[in-house]
Amino acid sequence: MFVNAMGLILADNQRVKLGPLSEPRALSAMPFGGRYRIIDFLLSNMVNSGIKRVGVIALTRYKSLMDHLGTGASWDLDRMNQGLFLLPPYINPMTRSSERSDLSSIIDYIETGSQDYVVITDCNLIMNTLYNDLLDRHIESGADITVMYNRDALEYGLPNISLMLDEEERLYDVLADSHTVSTEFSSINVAVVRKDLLLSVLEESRSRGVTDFTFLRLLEFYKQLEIKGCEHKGKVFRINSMANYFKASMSLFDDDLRHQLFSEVTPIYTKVKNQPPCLVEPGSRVNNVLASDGCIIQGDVENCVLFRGVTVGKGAKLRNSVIFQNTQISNDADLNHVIIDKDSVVKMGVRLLGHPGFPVVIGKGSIV
Amino acid sequence: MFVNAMGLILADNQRVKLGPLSEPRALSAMPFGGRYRIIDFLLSNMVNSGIKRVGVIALTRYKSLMDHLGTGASWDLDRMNQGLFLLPPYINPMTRSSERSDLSSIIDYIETGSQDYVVITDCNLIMNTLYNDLLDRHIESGADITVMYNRDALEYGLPNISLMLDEEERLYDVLADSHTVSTEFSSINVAVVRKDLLLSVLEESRSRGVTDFTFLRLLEFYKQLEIKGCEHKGKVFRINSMANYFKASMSLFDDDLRHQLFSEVTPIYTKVKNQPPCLVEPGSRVNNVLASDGCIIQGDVENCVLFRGVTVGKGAKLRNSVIFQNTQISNDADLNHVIIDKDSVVKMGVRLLGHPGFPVVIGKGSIV
Amino acid sequence: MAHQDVVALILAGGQGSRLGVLTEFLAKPAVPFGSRYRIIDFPLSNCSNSGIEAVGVLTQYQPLELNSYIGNGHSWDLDRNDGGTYILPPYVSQEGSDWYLGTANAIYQNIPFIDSFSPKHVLILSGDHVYKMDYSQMVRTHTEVGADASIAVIEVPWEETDRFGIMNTDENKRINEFDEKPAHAKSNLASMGVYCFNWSSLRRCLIEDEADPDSKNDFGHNIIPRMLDEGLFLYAYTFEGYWKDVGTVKSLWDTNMDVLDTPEVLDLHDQSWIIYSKNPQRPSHYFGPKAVAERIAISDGAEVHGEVRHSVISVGAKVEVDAVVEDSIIMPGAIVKSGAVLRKCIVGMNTVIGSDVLIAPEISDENDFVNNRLCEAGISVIAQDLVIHDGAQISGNSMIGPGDAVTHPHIVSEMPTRYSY
Amino acid sequence: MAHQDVVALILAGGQGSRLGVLTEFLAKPAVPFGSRYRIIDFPLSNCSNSGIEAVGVLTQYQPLELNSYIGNGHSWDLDRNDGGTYILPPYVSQEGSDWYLGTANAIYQNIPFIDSFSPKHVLILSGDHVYKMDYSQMVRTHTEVGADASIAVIEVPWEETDRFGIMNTDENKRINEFDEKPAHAKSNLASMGVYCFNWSSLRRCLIEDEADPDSKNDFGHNIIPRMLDEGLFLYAYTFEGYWKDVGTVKSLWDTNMDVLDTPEVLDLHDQSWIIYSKNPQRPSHYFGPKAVAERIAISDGAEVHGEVRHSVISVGAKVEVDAVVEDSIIMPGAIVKSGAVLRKCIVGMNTVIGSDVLIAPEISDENDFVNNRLCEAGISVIAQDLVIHDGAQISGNSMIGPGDAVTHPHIVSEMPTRYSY
Repeated sequence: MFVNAMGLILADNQRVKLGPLSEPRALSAMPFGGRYRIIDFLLSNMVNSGIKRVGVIALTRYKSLMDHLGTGASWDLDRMNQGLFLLPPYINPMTRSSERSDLSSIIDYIETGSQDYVVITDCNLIMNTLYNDLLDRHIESGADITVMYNRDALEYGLPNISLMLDEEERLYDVLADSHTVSTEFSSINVAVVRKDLLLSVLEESRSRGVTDFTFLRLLEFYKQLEIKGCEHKGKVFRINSMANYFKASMSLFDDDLRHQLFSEVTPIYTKVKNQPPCLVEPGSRVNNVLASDGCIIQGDVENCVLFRGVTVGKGAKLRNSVIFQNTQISNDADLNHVIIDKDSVVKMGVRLLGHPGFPVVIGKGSIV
Repeated sequence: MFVNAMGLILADNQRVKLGPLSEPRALSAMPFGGRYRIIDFLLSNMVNSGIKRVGVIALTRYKSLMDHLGTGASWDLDRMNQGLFLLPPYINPMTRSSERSDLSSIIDYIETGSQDYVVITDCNLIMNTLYNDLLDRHIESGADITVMYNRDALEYGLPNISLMLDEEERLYDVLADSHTVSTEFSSINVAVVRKDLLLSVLEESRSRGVTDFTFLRLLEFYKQLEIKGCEHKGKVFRINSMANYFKASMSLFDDDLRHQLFSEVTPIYTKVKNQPPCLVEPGSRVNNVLASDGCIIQGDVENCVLFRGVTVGKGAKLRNSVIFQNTQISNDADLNHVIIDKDSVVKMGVRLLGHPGFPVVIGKGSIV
Repeated sequence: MAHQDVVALILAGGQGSRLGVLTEFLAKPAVPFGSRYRIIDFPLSNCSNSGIEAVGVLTQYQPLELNSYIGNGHSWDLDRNDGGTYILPPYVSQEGSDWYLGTANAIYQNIPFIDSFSPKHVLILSGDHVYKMDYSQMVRTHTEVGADASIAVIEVPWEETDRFGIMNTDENKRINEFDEKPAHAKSNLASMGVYCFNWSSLRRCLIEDEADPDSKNDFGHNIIPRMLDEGLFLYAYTFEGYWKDVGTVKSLWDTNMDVLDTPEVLDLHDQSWIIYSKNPQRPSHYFGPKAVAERIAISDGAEVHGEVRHSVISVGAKVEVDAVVEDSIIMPGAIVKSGAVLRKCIVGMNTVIGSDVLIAPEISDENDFVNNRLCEAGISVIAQDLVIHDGAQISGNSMIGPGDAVTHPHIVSEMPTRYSY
Repeated sequence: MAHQDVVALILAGGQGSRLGVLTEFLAKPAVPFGSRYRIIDFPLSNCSNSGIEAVGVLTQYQPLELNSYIGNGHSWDLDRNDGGTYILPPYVSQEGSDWYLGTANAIYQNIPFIDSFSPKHVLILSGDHVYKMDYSQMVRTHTEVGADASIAVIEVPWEETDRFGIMNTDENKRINEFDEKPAHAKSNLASMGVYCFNWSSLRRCLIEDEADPDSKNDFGHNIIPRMLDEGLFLYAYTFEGYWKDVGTVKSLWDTNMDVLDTPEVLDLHDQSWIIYSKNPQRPSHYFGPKAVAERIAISDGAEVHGEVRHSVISVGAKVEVDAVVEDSIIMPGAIVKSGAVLRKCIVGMNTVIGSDVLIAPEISDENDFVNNRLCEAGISVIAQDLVIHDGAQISGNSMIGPGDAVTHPHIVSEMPTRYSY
């Protein structure tokens, strides 16, 4: 009944830029799908796999992440001995600057866990899966590290990792953000590694003056260690650009995909909010709309994701847009291909028109 | 049934030095009295007063504090909308150094609270009291800030605040660490202030480039604001030196004082640990001993405080000493006036001899 | 146990027989309401918002789902270390065992529980009313006027006074008479079933009442008249605001429709008085490409592909393409299949309405399911965990329960599980 | 409700009449043990450490203190969102109301609760045994051997086999016979009262057993023999380690003394299998300037000023100066006043032993309190919440309860509160 693994989530990735949406929050705290944040998928996959001890490395911009995670109760991780561990950077008491020993807090977290394996995930993966097969495969194969991959075509120039695997799925080269070479194996940044091996790798890195820990750095150990791939079949969204974020949001209107991503068997958990039911008033139109509790809809909405507490005024027309929490779209506004961050106001009659590849993005708390 | 106040705990004070004991932890995380840490007193006083929202400002050395506080469940502060807020420093994502905007996180915490008053306490106070009278007095008097004081004689040269109060208890001067002037009014660093006033004071400080918030800085507003004193009668220990820490520990053998400090009506809450009962073996002697769960005592112990999981071997002789959690005192060791931090080992037959004013202090994890 | 000034007891044990099949396997306070709530969310949230931290829920009838729903009280922020929520069922002691015989007997049996908090005041609440009320304000007023007991009252229309327990008071709101459902009322102040007692007075009255073999051990019938006879000071605490007893099919339907028609009155958006509920972990609700939605309330996990008008669609409910739902309440997890038409229908949890089923008041040929005793105004009720087979036509005022799966298996069948938790 | 592979049910409803006055106001599983525990801490901690996250506690007799102690399960890390601890009292349904009649009937009445988790396996546990056991290992073995039911057994001395339910097995540990307290045992494998069932098999047997009017609805008497008759595969899962039934005064005393005499056997220091308990918020325990302590176990909040030898001093208990306590169990909050001498005495919670009281086996003049039916070996038992007046002398094998406060008010009186929570 126990899974012999602890989890480690790399909660931010400085290399992924989502414009004004990234400013107030770590990448894993990005809202997605009406009521979630990306980290909800990362945490739920772990919890659903039976992992009961999860460390979240949050080096910067961790305020909104802390607020969201709270005691961990929403993921059933408010546990006595296990549970959720937020790993902030160590601060030097004298200089008041980060001690550049981010590795220390990771090492500390891993050392004190009783499990023999560590499941590490990067911060930008939207998928609904269990890690039990990966873990079993890893233990059977005897590899040092096992990394998930699929055969999605990766776009040039975006933060991605391509894997060069031999016919036994053994890693022999890693290509980051490849501009030129394309491989058929694309990393899904989830890996399993034995606790003691990870510790020795981290200790060695620290002693050589390395200060940070990224997924790429882990895979680059392929020279010294046996790293194997493990193919994953389900749908994965890698959120590594604004266009990909927008595309992933718009794909939620597909019934099959949505039901797969929000399976009732392996639910995606998120922070509980107590909003009243959504009210749809007469005179409104709602087609292909994912809406959330607390919304009040009076306008004409199509192909949109509305987060909790969004209001859409009379005569407003929304198309192909994503509206974050508590944003107010006033009467007669007209939006198409727009992403608006939370607590914003779009005033009466305002028109905003973006393009599928280049949505208009409005930052948090804006008044337009 | 609601108390219209939120709490704010300044969890560390860089000016108080407790030698090797301060190295691994913020001052408020100092162990005290066999199973507590100082912050347990600060939190319990607030919770027992009915305060349900407490912010803890932890700028440095906050790892052990985070571990101790956990979800806040031990203080019944694992609440949905209220509860415990650990306020870490903001980190600039680019420079990886603290943004020197500690005030921002405090301002943020206070702004989002619904209560009209803030009870602020410093980190080094050991007492068992309720703040309700202080709060009532503050509201009745109409003062801007009300600060607790008593008439304890303060020692020269230690981090202390002396207050100059007129006959209406109005503050007209503040003396920090006074070497020369002695006053009859000694600050107990607990104050009440209206939320909006505190916010405007903090905003003003921030705009003038001030980066940190201390109790002294608050009292120095006496020039612009009406600050009043409110006398407190119960026993207070101000932990501002090693000698005072040791003296406070040794005073726990007084029945009246101990029962006052650990009142059953207003209990001091602490983190739950599941240690078995203490076993006292034949051949041991225990007189004036405060011992804790998980201890195994086989030696001769007098005037000592033993934290959880301490073992005292056969023939060992302990006098006037404080032994932190899970430390092992081997057979035939002989200690007098000693403080030993957690997870240490005193080997067979070792002798350590300190002086009441200068106890021998052994750091965490030592092997002696 | 830590001292608590106020202990609240919620009476949640009644069978709610006027709701018929809706409460066949469910205590009334666990009945879903307003798309994402259960009725008991209202008294529990009121307690939480009023700062009351010791809440006993007295259960007896079909408590499993209610107990599971309440759990450790976490959803209402009532999972406290020295208090929180307590489920209080009947129990066996050395003196013997007794089921709860009346509301007063239920409290009597739990005197030791209440004593353990040494409270000054005890609040007695009903588990089946929809309202937002600050009990702490009531306790404050109770203390200020120096009453022995306070009874919350609300002004009702004079023509409805014969449906309520009416309190006759003097000019200082001191109650001098209690009229149960009077034909000719002297006042229009109706008891809301919300009582605040000094625990010492109530404790004594409960013990005396228990010793009286003629007593029905009921608050309204026995305890309040006993206190009046003794000359105790009973104060009528006037409540102004929305308050509805949802004890009948008609009132349950009306109160749900109020959420749609006058959302500003109950005001579920009020951030200063949040009504908490156990949040299901379901995705945002979804409106399909052909959905039509007009004046509806809808919650997490629901999907609408058909046409929905003036209806309450609960958590995880689904309305398929070409289905029409009007003036109806679709409870959590229920499914309305394509082509079905529902009007004035309450569909229980997880029930499946087959394709092309027609349930509406205007269907004139009265069939076997009509139950004019419990259903009125054309409202039909389908119990939870049933399947209504494709193409069935059912007239208004019908009530269909699991028993009908035996007698009419060609129209109704029962689903394997009866418990949704 | 979320799926759980294994649901554990702890039978905690029994009266424990062989413990006499100790369980007059307390269910047996709530009896204090080993200075800081209650008996139910052992099955609950075993569940928590075994990774079982859905635990139902079946209560019936005097459940208030037990319910309060268990609370939301937080102390055992069993306050989970989709599981955790559930208190399961008897309840009323539309078919009527029934108290739990036997252990099997208690589970039968909770079939809907168990169904709601769709478990593969159900563990049936007793609430009154002291032991550390990894149930997950038992479930794994049960699955591997392909059994329908597994019964945990422990080897007992052959001379004691007539006190136990004995399992006769073939060489593969398949049970072919169940002997309840046999005069001439064929095996020394005694049932520990720990069962693992395939839920589908157990569910069917419970329903069949319930329909049998001659059945006592008991696991040992009816369910196990029924399964054997049907030819189901019942596996004897051998447990090695410390296991004690604490159902009598003597065994309760013995088991407590084991904590002192052989601490390494039960090993409460084992960090890999922590026995959790509800932690009182009390200061460290204190030994006064004249204290004498030899071979004792002591916990938070206790104070020893007198002489204590070979005794268990529980949370918050006090032994005053010049008092002598030997071979005794002082339960939480009890006070032994100065000059009192206690030998082989179990003192209930919050009871006050007055100054110069003498209770010891060697007191020869047998007085009215002697109860040789429940007490043996000179052990005396004083109930909770009593006061033994100064100077009283009480002989060994005595049992003093609240009833004696009525008949012997000059020796015993009752304290105002009876519930400690």
